[in-house]
Amino acid sequence: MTSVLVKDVSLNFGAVEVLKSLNLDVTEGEFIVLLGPSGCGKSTLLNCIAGLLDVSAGQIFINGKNVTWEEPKDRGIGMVFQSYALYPQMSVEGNLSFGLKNAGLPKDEIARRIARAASILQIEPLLKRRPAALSGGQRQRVAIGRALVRDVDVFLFDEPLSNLDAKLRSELRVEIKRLHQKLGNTMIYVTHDQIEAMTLADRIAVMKGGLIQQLDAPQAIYGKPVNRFVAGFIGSPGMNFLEGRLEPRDGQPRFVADGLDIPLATYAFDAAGFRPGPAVFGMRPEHVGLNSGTGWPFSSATTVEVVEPMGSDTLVWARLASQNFTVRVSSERAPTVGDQIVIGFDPLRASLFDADTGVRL
Amino acid sequence: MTSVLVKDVSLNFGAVEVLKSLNLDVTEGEFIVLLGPSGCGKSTLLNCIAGLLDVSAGQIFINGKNVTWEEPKDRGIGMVFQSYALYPQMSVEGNLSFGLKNAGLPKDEIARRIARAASILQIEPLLKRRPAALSGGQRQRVAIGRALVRDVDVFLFDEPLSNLDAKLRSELRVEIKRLHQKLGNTMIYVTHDQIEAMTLADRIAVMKGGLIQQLDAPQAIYGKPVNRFVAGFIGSPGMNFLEGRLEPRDGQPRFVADGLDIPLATYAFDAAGFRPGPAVFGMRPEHVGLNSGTGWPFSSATTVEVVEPMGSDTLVWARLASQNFTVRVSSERAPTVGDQIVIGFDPLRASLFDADTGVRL
Amino acid sequence: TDLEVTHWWTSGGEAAAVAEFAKAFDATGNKWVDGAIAGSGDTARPVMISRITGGDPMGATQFNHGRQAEELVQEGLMRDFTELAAKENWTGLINPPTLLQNCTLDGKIYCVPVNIHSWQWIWLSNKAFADAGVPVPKNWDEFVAAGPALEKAGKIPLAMGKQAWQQSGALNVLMAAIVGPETFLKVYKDKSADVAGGPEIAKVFKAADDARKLAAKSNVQNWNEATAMVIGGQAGGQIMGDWAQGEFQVAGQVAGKDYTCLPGLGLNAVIATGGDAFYFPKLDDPEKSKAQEALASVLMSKEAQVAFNLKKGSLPVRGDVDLTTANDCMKKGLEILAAGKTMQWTDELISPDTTQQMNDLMSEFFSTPSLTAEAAQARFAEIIGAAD
Amino acid sequence: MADRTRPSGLFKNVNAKIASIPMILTALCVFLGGTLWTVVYSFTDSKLLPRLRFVGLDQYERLWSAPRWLVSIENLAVYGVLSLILSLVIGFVLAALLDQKIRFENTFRTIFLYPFALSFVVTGLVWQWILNPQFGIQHIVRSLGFESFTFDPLYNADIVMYGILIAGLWQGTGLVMCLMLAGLRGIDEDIWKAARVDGIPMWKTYLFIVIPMMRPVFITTLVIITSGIVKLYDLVVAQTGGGPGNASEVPAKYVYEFMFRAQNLGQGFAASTMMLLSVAIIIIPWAYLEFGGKRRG
Amino acid sequence: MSNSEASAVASPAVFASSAGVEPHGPRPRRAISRRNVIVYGTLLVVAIYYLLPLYVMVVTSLKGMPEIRLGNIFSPPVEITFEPWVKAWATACTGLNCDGLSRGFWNSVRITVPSVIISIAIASVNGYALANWRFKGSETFFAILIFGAFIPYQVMLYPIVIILREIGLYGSLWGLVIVHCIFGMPILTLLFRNYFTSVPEELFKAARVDGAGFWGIYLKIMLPMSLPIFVVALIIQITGIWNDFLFGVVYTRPDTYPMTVQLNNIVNSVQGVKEYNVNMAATLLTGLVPLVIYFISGKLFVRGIAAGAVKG
Ligand SMILES: Nc1ncnc2c1ncn2[C@@H]1O[C@H](COP(=O)(O)OP(=O)(O)OP(=O)(O)O)[C@@H](O)[C@H]1O
Ligand SMILES: Nc1ncnc2c1ncn2[C@@H]1O[C@H](COP(=O)(O)OP(=O)(O)OP(=O)(O)O)[C@@H](O)[C@H]1O
Ligand SMILES: [Mg+2]
Ligand SMILES: [Mg+2]
Repeated sequence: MTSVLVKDVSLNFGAVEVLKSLNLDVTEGEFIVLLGPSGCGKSTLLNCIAGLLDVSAGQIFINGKNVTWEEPKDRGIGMVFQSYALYPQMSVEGNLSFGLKNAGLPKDEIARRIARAASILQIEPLLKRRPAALSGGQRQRVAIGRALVRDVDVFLFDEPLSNLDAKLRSELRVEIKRLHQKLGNTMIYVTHDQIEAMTLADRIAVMKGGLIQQLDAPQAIYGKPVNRFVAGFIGSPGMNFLEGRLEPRDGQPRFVADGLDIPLATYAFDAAGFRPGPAVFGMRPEHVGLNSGTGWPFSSATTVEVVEPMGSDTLVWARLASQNFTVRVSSERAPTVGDQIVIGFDPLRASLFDADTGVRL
Repeated sequence: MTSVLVKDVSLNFGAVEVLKSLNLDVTEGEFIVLLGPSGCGKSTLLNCIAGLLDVSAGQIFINGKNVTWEEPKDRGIGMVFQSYALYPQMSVEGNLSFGLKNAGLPKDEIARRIARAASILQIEPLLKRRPAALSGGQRQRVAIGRALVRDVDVFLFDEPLSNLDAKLRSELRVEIKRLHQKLGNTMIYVTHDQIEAMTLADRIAVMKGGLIQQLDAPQAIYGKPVNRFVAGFIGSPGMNFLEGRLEPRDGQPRFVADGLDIPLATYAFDAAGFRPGPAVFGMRPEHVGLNSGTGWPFSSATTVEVVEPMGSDTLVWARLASQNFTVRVSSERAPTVGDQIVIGFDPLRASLFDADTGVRL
Repeated sequence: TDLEVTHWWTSGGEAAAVAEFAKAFDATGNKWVDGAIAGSGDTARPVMISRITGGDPMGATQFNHGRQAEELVQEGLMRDFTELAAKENWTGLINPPTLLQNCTLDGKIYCVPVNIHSWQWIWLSNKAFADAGVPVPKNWDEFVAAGPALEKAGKIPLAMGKQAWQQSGALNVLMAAIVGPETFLKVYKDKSADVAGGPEIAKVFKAADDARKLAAKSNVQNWNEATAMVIGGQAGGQIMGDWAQGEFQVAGQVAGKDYTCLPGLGLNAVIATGGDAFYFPKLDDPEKSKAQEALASVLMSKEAQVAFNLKKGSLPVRGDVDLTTANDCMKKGLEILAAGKTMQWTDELISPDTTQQMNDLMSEFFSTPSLTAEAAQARFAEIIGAAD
Repeated sequence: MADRTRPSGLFKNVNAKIASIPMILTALCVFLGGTLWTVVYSFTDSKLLPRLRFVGLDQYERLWSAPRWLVSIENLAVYGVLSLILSLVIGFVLAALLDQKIRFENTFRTIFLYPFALSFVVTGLVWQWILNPQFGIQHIVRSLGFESFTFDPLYNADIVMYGILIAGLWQGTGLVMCLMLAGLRGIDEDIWKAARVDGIPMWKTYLFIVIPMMRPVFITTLVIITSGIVKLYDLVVAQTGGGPGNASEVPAKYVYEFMFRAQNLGQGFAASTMMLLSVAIIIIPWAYLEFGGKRRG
Repeated sequence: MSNSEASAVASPAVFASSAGVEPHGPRPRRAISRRNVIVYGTLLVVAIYYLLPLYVMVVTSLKGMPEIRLGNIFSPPVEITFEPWVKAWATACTGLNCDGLSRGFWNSVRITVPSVIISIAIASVNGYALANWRFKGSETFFAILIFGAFIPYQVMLYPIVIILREIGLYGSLWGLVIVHCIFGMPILTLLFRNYFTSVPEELFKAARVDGAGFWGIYLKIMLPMSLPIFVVALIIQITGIWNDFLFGVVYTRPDTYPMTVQLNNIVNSVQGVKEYNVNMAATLLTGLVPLVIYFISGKLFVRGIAAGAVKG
């Protein structure tokens, strides 16, 4: 069943069109992540759903009810902000109860809900403290608690973990995931951290310039990006791109560029099939093999330029057709700078894009 | 040859002792990364080396010269700041030349140096622009350029990439690495991002509470952390820790905890050797195998609790001896939540720490 | 009934004088609520006018009778006392009759004149002249001639406050004294720019130029500070109205012995019949209206007139009061008054706007030695030409 | 599904609008209405009471041929320029000195700021007295043996505006210093460090780096100082009363005196209109820069 | 590293350093360095300039008249007398009223307290609405308001007389309170608007999601966290209103004259010789309230300005 439906929503700030007739359909209980570079309109979209911004056109439905003109508090949503946005002069308890008191709930019901949220988030010992006396992670938990006590169907998160350090981030990430599994609410989660997006989402909506570029399961987005932007945005280290041309040779589709000739027999072209012309060849660093010698449909010799050890893996920078090319290898088998290496991959794993439009071929 | 020598340096802010008789010896041309949690004194140490803070005790030598009382400009250092600290109302060229003009260098020398720095950093087209008209990455490059033109032996970087987004950060990281390879200067680099530390450093100094915990090559720090703090701080996702006891059994050292019994025959104890008692067992998620069935000195069955796909890899959360335990597997072989799995590893790869002091055993 | 009375009589002699009115009024069973506003009429009038036009009028207020309250009367904001005047026969009592005329508009009487002030006096310090070894002058020309001697003795020949009204007042006094009332009226009543720019008035500006030089070292602001210099013998004399006499009295000085006064600067003994009057804004409260009438009667009463004017140093508006207790100078004034040698003064003749322009001009003239008498006169003629 | 229609614009945000009623009334009735009213009546020959008898530009012609008005304008210009420059310079220098991590910072700051607590009337009285040649500085210096020493700014038409300036600066620079100090504290510490590493001397860092960075603070300060300068009145009245002669007359005083003392409202309104006009010339470009561009919320 | 190694590392240049000892520990600082002399010297000289008038006022107010006439204004009193203070407070005359400043003091209190409270209440709500609840035209009203900050008060005197007359508040205390609110509004609104704009917007959004309305957010969220700016507003308003002369004299009647008007009356009612000592005592008495407030809360003032006033 549809939980949140965003229908043809546009939003302008003065002359600037931030959202451009955007559509989004979120199923009940789904965890949707809005992912995109800074300024693409993620927060704006979330604020529209929350009712904190008035849409310029279009409609928003939550649980089948048209809430386009409703006040935020009447939409059945809870929201968690990047800066926590805790009320600094209230205790944690005050923060949690503020909304409930505003709604005029009876005292015991408020107490019950706070107790439940506090136990879920394990913040019982903190209830009497002020936000200033909490660590970053604790604050974020309280902020989540504030959404939790509202007993709503839809949770909205606006980069809830951006202000935390890497370690805390990964811990809280798992907690949010667990929370979702436990509560089963619909969650819409904004981030520009793709690891967060990949790990949390049922479906990811990759946004750019006020439009959703691709809305799909994480693996689909990772494996079959619909365009060059999505391909480049997802994955760290980023996908390798080689500029060149598609050409038929020996009756076979091939990708050629400055001394490079990659057979594309195994590549799955889209409906329109193979069309010769300028194209971009994309390959993830982790799908490239090193010195394995045989078995690759394509391989090529080159020199190591930079080596970046990253703990368990190491990133090797080399050049292919005079363009940068990175390979991710296990740290145990990492070459050193200046080594001659052979790299190889299976074009089955590649992504080909139109050189002009960037659309996947 | 020693390039920078920090000798018994202490620094107090009022009653707070931020650096505690700290020693650091940096070889010429070395790339040292100071890594540590926020507030551990990294910036303070860097500022002491630069001469921006007066030490409370101890001495600092640069290229063999005692510079403890010298002005920053006379120490032969260049510094790059997290906030870039560009002079906002001057053009890029102005930013680069301001210091040189003040030093009274002749015009043509200034022009030569700027041209060289600009070409190294590829900022020639930006020279006439103001910082406000530059992107974050370009600003950071100019900030580096400002240090570069000073033609110094030692470069100091204070979290130069923290304000950039992930993508830019990884790009500039490589550029800094290339720069170091090209120039061969001594570089001291502060960060709290361990990926940056691992990829850039010749040696990493892990700091905590004003003291250097471990100073070693990245792989050594990653593989053989000297204490639990270092072990937990390095690596993402973090190392798994299991609390338990060391016990001799069947004449063999073993680690036991709540239904768990790990043989430690292959583990390399430190000089003091095996001592029974409470201990913490650490194992990196990427050194754990999944369902491989055989060949592991230790294996155990458990249930998948959370699955976090992260692109090429997936993080699997399970429980071992009622404690959280994560395993990193290739995404292709990832189980789903609720699956019964068998996990195994080689204790050779483990790190054992004293339960009280946290020191490596 | 409490009745608030606003005025700007705050200097020593003035306050003592106004206290007499208050006493007399309180004796009728009402209460005089004093609303003194310090500074001068220039500070106080805006406040009074704002309060009247702002709808929060006081019970009674001082104005210089003449044109200052003209528009307020025209707007119907002021109470008319024609009845009371008829009952108490003011027309018969008030001397000279021009005083009451100034209070009359369209045949109705709107104010109660309380005193006659004449500007045309010079007050001389006998001590200063004794110190300088010259006889006390008998007229303006002698005074000018004695200037160098005074200066040599370390005195300031002419004390003059630096407020514009004092400076333009001095000019008018010089004019009335040097060219006589007729020409004076040609200038101010007929507003003849030709006369104002003519050779007669040129003499006046020449005299003003003298005064400017004599007063060059006088560094005080307020008129009574200047008077204090005369009283103390640091200055030779001061051109100031008869209210200055109050200061001499407060200081315990005796006319003729310690100081000398020359009406009309000793040249032309005429007295202007300017002065102060009380106006009564229309009030809604009948109680207060009654109190207003009581106050008007008190102001006109013989006893109050005597007591007030003795302290104030001005002349009473009633011709029938006996001022045997008056001092030398006052007697001189009374004599002139009795001889009918009166004239109208600028308050009655020109609008405050023109007065302001004149003040500006004279204040510039007195502080700018480079502004010649001729140039100043030309501008004076312009102002007169444009006056309404 | 009951589709709600878009609520009417008037009732959106209705609480905010209600709460803003005092502001709206003030803005419209007092400031805008009062201004328009003043402008309209400046074309009449209103005397003691306002009346609508239009006389065209007569009042303005008279205004611009009145020597006193010209002097007033000139005085305000002199005072304004000097006071603007000096209070910015002094305020900044003091702030920079206080920013040197000195001891007794609080004490010094309080000393520089306290005159701001005193009214212009008080300021004027005190300085009138200190500058009085008979008692004040001149007297003291002379009694020390320098018989020919003259320092009587309030009694010398040529320099009287400087005498007023001394008092004005005494009263106002404390606030400027405060604003500057707040601005200095807002400068990124790294900028200072970068300049030190670059070997740039302190004064050059201030001049070429810090001051340009404090542009917004300077603008705010400028607005505050300027709005004070335009209103200059009490100080002059208390200190010199416009004298000697009319050497220290200022426009606000001209307005006041013609409106109330000379009972020539028309003339006063014409002068007011000229003042408003000059204010508008200063403020509109500024308001455009400050509030025109950025939006939020 | 041992000591011998350390000295091996140290270059000869170090030994040649002027002090003869090898630099270690904090850089040596002389207490009387050129920098300190310049900094403290300048500050001291300027401080004297700033303190001089206060000193003169205090000293003069403690002298008797004869001493004033003879001595110079800077010399300390030979014989300290509190007579002038007593006189200024209790017996100095204006016209017939001889009760000094005491009456004016209470009038000032009665004027200042409601004016300050009401003007700050209104302006803070305005600033809040402008920062967080913009509506069509709100910026325009604000622009007009700011324009109002520049209008010389004299220009507005007459229109306000008319407005107050029309609403029937002329001459009453409340009329004056309204006038103070009106003229305090531009600068206070600017202050509050800037401050509330700097409060994180997310806080405001969170409160809206929590169902708090315009007033709820203002009272429960914004007010409790705006102490610094309230202090600034309070100081500005108290000093401004307490020191006001023009409105006080124009919009009140003698029995409600504020202290400044009485001060003017006392100082300008020259009865014979100017009593400088009484004048100074009166001046000090009048300035006492704002002065005390400054001395007490000067630190908060600077902090508040940094928090709200300087940001655009
Ligand atoms: N109040 C506003 N007025 C004008 N433009 C705005 C406003 N708020 C946002 N924008 C613009 O709308 C665009 C989208 O902003 P939004 O905050 O939604 O981006 P975002 O995707 O959340 O970015 P980030 O990751 O940095 O939070 C940006 O270009 C921004 O400049
Ligand atoms: N000027 C100062 N006065 C007092 N304490 C200070 C000052 N500067 C830093 N500290 C304290 O010194 C400690 C170390 O600060 P430092 O800036 O060196 O940390 P850091 O390791 O750089 O942290 P981060 O990663 O957050 O930059 C902190 O606890 C900080 O609170
Ligand atoms: Mg955002
Ligand atoms: Mg730091």
